[in-house]
Amino acid sequence: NINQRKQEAVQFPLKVVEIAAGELDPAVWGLNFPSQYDSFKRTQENYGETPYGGSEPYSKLERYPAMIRLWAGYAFSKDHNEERGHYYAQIDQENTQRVQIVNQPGACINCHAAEAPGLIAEMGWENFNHTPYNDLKDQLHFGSSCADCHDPVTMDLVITRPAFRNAMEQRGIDLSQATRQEMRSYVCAQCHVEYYFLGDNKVLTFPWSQGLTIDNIEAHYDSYGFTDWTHAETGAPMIKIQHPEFEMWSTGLHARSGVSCADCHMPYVRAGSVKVSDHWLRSPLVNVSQACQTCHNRPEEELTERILTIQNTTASLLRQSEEAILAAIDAIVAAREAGVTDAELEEALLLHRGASLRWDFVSSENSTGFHSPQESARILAESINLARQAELAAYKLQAGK
Amino acid sequence: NINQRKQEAVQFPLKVVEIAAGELDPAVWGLNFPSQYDSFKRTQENYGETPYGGSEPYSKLERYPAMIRLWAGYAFSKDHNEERGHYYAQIDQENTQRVQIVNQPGACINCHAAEAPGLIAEMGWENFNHTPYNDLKDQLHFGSSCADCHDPVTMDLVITRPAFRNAMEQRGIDLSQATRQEMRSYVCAQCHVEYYFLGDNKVLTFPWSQGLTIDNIEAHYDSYGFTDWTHAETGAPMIKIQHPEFEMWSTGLHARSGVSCADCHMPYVRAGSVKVSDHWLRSPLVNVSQACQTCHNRPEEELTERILTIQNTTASLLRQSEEAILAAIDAIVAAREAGVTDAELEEALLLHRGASLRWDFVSSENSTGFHSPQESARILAESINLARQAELAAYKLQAGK
Amino acid sequence: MNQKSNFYAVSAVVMLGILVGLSLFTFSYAQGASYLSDDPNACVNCHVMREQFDGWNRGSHQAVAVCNDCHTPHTFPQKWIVKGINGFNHSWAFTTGNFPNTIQIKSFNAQVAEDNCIDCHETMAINVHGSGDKETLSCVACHGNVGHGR
Ligand code: HEC
Ligand code: HEC
Ligand code: HEC
Ligand code: HEC
Ligand code: HEC
Ligand code: HEC
Ligand code: HEC
Ligand code: HEC
Ligand code: HEC
Ligand code: HEC
Ligand code: HEC
Ligand code: HEC
Ligand code: HEC
Ligand code: HEC
Ligand SMILES: [Ca+2]
Ligand SMILES: [Ca+2]
Repeated sequence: NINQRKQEAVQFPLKVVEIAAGELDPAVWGLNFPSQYDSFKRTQENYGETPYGGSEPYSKLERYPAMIRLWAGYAFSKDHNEERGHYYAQIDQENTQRVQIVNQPGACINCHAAEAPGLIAEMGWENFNHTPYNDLKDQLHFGSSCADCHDPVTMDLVITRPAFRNAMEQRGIDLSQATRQEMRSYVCAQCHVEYYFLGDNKVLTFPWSQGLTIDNIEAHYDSYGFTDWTHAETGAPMIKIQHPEFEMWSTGLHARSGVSCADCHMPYVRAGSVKVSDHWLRSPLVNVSQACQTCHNRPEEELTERILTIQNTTASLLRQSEEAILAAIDAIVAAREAGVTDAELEEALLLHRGASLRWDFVSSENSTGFHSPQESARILAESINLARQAELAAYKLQAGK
Repeated sequence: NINQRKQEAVQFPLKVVEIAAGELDPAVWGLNFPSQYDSFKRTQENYGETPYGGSEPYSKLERYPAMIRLWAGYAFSKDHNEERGHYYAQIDQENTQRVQIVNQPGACINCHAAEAPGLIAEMGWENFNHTPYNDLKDQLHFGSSCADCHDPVTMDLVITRPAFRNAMEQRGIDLSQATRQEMRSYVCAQCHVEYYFLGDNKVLTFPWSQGLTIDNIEAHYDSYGFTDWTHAETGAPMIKIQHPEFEMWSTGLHARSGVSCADCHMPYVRAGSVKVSDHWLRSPLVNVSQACQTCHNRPEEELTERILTIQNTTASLLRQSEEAILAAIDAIVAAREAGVTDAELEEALLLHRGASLRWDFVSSENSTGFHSPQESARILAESINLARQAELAAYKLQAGK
Repeated sequence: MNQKSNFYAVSAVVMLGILVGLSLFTFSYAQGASYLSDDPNACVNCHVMREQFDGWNRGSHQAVAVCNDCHTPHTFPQKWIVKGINGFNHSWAFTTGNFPNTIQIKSFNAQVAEDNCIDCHETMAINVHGSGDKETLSCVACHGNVGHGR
């Protein structure tokens, strides 16, 4: 046994096949890297729910019915589930009503299929983005693949998605100078970020021109009056935020202390006598000993309790923020019914927009506050403040009629 | 030389005098413990301002003028300064207008004079508390003294103030079982806590019957409709919160990780060949290397930046909360002017009370959020929510007239 | 103290038997003999100790204390008994692979380490551990990084 382990250590990595440049099939890569492949495959497993996350794809709309009204008029209000393992990246996208009730662009594919870089090379960046999703979907077979993150020859981490490269370039960050530790978060930032489709070509873009905080992102959108949709009840010009894990994390103490996504979501595990990165990306709550104890020498229960304390606090503020925004929506609707005009309502509608995008930034961020506890609470405080002001503004207009 | 140092250590403590049971003079204790005494005396020094703390006793009312209206009708709105070192505990109390424009009870003395335990033994607990401050103040000569925290024979940490003992007893906590590490916070919790004067005897009491969070404290006061004062503008039944450092700290991660007040405010320093506790209690911001670096192996600038990031976020929410409460006050005043009755305003007034005591809990806590960053933000979010609801309720009543 | 020496006495007997058994398997292959030396290289024979070894090499104690200065008692025969217990435990754990991914020090060994801090730093730290029966503050609570960092 020990003998075998000693050998394992020396022979690693063990090259069985040459991996071709366009190879997408994880099973082929897995011939050379069986233990990474074994754990990678486990993203298919349902390890159940955690209090706010986990891999059970329950309906978020059923659990938090406020969302239906908060997103009224947008496809998210019809279908939105808790996300699960990378294995499902393409499957879940193909099956969501969001690609059925709306004619989505190819831009959607960027983060949900290993074929994206190949298609982009073939079709050109803009063309790929604006071609309808439905025209391309039959070409998608692998959801997540090794090729998303790795160079097939060196196995180094690489950026394969243009949107992230473009966004970082705009911020003046030279990705070729990125350290290895930075790359351990940057590969995730190709997908786990807020995005929008810019212009008629639906070009996938990250709203980072002013920085990564929610205030910066709002300023980016405001700078040219961008709107994702018009709220069905109030008529406000809305912004939808999706999975800003990278942005939220970057405001937190772990990021400032140099702790990467992979440190917690892909901790080293022993495979025989070598340490390998756990490619079963999942909630650290079901994996506290590996994900946290390397750095925090505390009992598992205590670390679990730390996560839950932060999340429960965030969740209580999320509920308060939802309540406040719903009250604002009611007040705006009532004002309209009382004859208040669109022009008069302008301020209230902008307040509604600001409150909602802040709530969404925390709500759609998948750690329920953990990635940046104080910042999440701050954002929700401001969301509540704006929502209540929207309510008041609408009420004053109504009373004036 | 080495030999001599070893002896120094072995002979420790070096007893020059026997310290009598009632000895209050630090200079006498200092004969036995010269290095602790030397640092203790430095609490007299003005080391200047930190962004939100420090030892410059500037007027808080001038720096944050909102406080004048937030506390309207209460003595705090006339005089309240940034606090400074323990040396000034008795001096600053004697000189504040708060003991001049109001006839304060002896209860005030509990935390501001070393004579308190002696006077209590002499006069009895209730009698001491309700006797006017002015009748007793001539007997006070030492502000802070070694005897506040230490047993003169064993030098062990001891609880010398009944209010803390009573409060802990009520919570079912047996102080005789406290660990040494717990005592390193408990001695501070004799004074750095929210308090009120209960009943006609003005008995100094800590509102902890339901627990230590702001929600628990509010529930305690609400359970029997306690009121510190009536707001001069709105007529709301108000609660004033003072220095809840211990309560705030106990909701934070440092407390949960077993880090005590003394760890940061009295870190070990070298004195010759032994390390002693630094008795110059002050802002850790001017002492980051000793106060933080032993546990957090990071550059000083980075640790300073961590503190300031937390504090700046808290401060921005404090300002938003103040703005919201002022708006509520304006709306209530306007409603009254429009003829809304006290009975009709009841809900608005209770919302004003709830918003104000939450703001005060964070504002009067002297770490500007550092002792518990997420909790501070949560509390301010709720303060803002309640304040805006008070504003709305008052506005609705006014519009109804 | 009394309880401790009792423990050592009982352990001494038990260890005698175990040490004999030990030499029959893994122990010798994993260069168990070097386990009995004070050479830190003996510890990295098991690559699972690599992180600590690297940390120690970069740490503040590299020049002044080897692994065993912290991880075995400074007195005879306690030193050899603890070496025996841990030598057995580590070999056993390593052979069976039955140990946590992130190795956590057990309270027994944590106490051994803390006693050693005091042994070397008694003078400096007199106020931390105090004299007589005063409760000692945990050195590691503030100095968690000294051995090999985390
Ligand atoms: C910038 C990368 C990116 C783009 C572009 C993107 N997604 Fe996703 N998508 C993600 C990530 C990351 C997750 C997992 C996190 C989450 O669900 O919040 C996800 C999750 C999902 C899920 C599962 C969770 C749910 O909401 O039910 C669906 C379905 C989905 N996306 C559909 C789409 C559709 C449709 C589009 C185009 C309109 C799209 N995605 C565009 C990155 C992206
Ligand atoms: C190419 C796009 C892409 C990249 C790169 C990517 N992700 Fe994802 N990730 C997704 C999508 C899409 C989902 C949601 C799948 C679903 O629900 O169908 C997801 C889901 C997850 C989940 C949720 C798992 C669960 O059980 O709920 C975690 C955790 C996660 N990713 C972490 C990471 C980390 C860490 C990295 C970088 C090391 C990373 N991801 C890189 C697209 C990506
Ligand atoms: C210090 C540890 C840590 C770091 C660093 C970290 N995360 Fe997380 N992450 C967590 C925890 C804890 C949760 C909460 C899991 C839950 O609620 O079950 C979480 C949740 C998530 C989820 C949702 C998982 C689920 O259960 O559905 C995703 C996706 C995610 N993180 C992605 C990222 C990305 C991308 C980064 C880097 C930009 C990152 N994380 C950095 C600890 C971390
Ligand atoms: C979502 C991104 C992502 C995907 C997909 C992914 N990896 Fe990785 N992989 C990483 C990260 C991050 C590391 C750590 C790299 C580092 O530390 O420099 C890593 C490390 C590795 C390593 C180096 C040894 C180790 O374990 O740290 C190998 C080999 C590897 N991956 C193989 C694979 C194979 C095979 C697949 C597909 C079956 C795959 N990876 C899929 C992100 C990914
Ligand atoms: C690679 C190292 C590393 C990993 C892995 C890690 N942490 Fe941390 N964590 C840190 C550092 C460094 C800090 C900053 C405080 C400090 O310097 O001690 C920190 C701070 C924290 C904080 C307080 C700051 C905040 O953001 O609230 C919590 C809570 C925490 N960690 C919990 C966890 C949990 C739970 C996990 C696992 C899911 C985890 N950490 C994983 C290194 C790590
Ligand atoms: C982890 C370190 C830490 C712990 C533990 C801690 N504090 Fe603090 N404390 C700070 C920092 C940092 C500040 C902010 C100083 C500033 O703003 O200048 C502060 C501020 C203060 C202040 C105001 C100082 C000033 O500058 O005016 C007081 C009073 C105080 N703390 C008392 C306590 C008490 C009592 C406890 C225990 C119940 C405690 N602290 C626990 C770090 C700590
Ligand atoms: C439970 C203990 C306690 C009691 C009772 C108490 N104080 Fe204090 N006092 C403190 C502490 C601790 C500080 C330093 C922290 C701060 O200023 O917030 C302080 C600070 C002060 C200051 C300096 C800062 C300022 O506000 O200008 C004055 C003056 C003062 N107290 C007056 C009084 C008066 C008058 C009373 C009685 C009405 C009183 N104190 C009762 C504990 C107490
Ligand atoms: C007997 C009451 C009492 C006790 C016990 C007490 N304090 Fe204080 N503390 C005060 C008072 C009163 C002040 C304000 C003095 C002033 O401003 O005149 C103060 C001020 C402070 C300050 C502010 C110093 C500055 O420069 O602004 C710090 C920090 C502090 N105390 C920490 C502690 C810690 C830590 C402990 C326990 C080890 C403790 N205190 C125990 C009453 C007490
Ligand atoms: C505000 C509370 C407070 C006051 C006032 C105070 N001490 Fe202390 N003292 C402490 C704390 C806390 C410790 C640490 C005790 C421990 O670790 O068990 C300590 C420790 C000591 C020790 C033990 C050795 C050391 O340095 O850790 C001596 C001796 C001592 N103090 C002397 C004095 C003398 C002399 C005075 C007056 C000049 C004084 N103390 C005033 C709180 C105080
Ligand atoms: C006696 C040890 C100790 C001291 C002294 C100490 N800390 Fe900590 N600190 C911790 C521990 C333990 C944690 C929890 C995270 C962890 O487990 O690494 C923590 C967490 C933190 C966090 C994140 C949690 C939060 O509450 O925001 C910050 C920020 C922090 N420390 C800064 C400081 C600063 C600044 C100082 C000095 C004023 C300081 N610490 C003093 C041990 C200490
Ligand atoms: C035979 C391989 C091997 C050798 C040689 C080895 N160790 Fe270990 N050690 C391990 C394993 C495996 C564990 C994990 C045991 C567990 O957690 O159950 C461990 C755990 C530890 C622990 C913490 C766990 C505990 O029991 O408290 C310490 C401390 C330690 N080793 C120190 C040393 C020192 C010092 C040396 C050199 C004198 C050494 N080790 C040599 C394999 C080894
Ligand atoms: C200066 C003292 C010191 C030295 C030298 C030292 N250690 Fe440690 N070691 C400790 C302490 C203290 C702990 C407990 C750490 C904790 O509780 O955070 C520990 C813990 C461990 C652990 C358990 C893992 C953990 O962090 O809990 C292992 C394994 C270990 N040491 C191995 C070694 C090896 C191998 C060497 C030599 C290369 C070594 N130590 C040198 C003091 C030391
Ligand atoms: C074999 C003797 C020995 C042991 C055991 C030992 N030390 Fe040391 N330690 C030293 C020597 C020698 C120095 C360097 C000279 C000095 O500054 O006293 C030192 C330096 C230090 C320093 C100052 C340097 C630094 O890292 O900040 C600290 C703190 C320290 N030791 C703590 C500890 C703790 C805690 C333990 C137990 C976990 C421990 N020591 C175990 C001998 C030892
Ligand atoms: C409450 C926190 C705390 C605890 C507990 C603690 N220390 Fe320290 N120690 C410190 C601080 C802070 C310093 C830095 C003092 C300085 O150098 O000014 C220090 C310094 C030291 C030094 C180095 C002094 C020098 O500058 O060379 C040694 C050695 C040391 N400690 C040993 C120990 C030992 C042994 C224990 C346990 C018996 C211990 N410490 C417990 C906080 C602590
Ligand atoms: Ca999930
Ligand atoms: Ca001060």
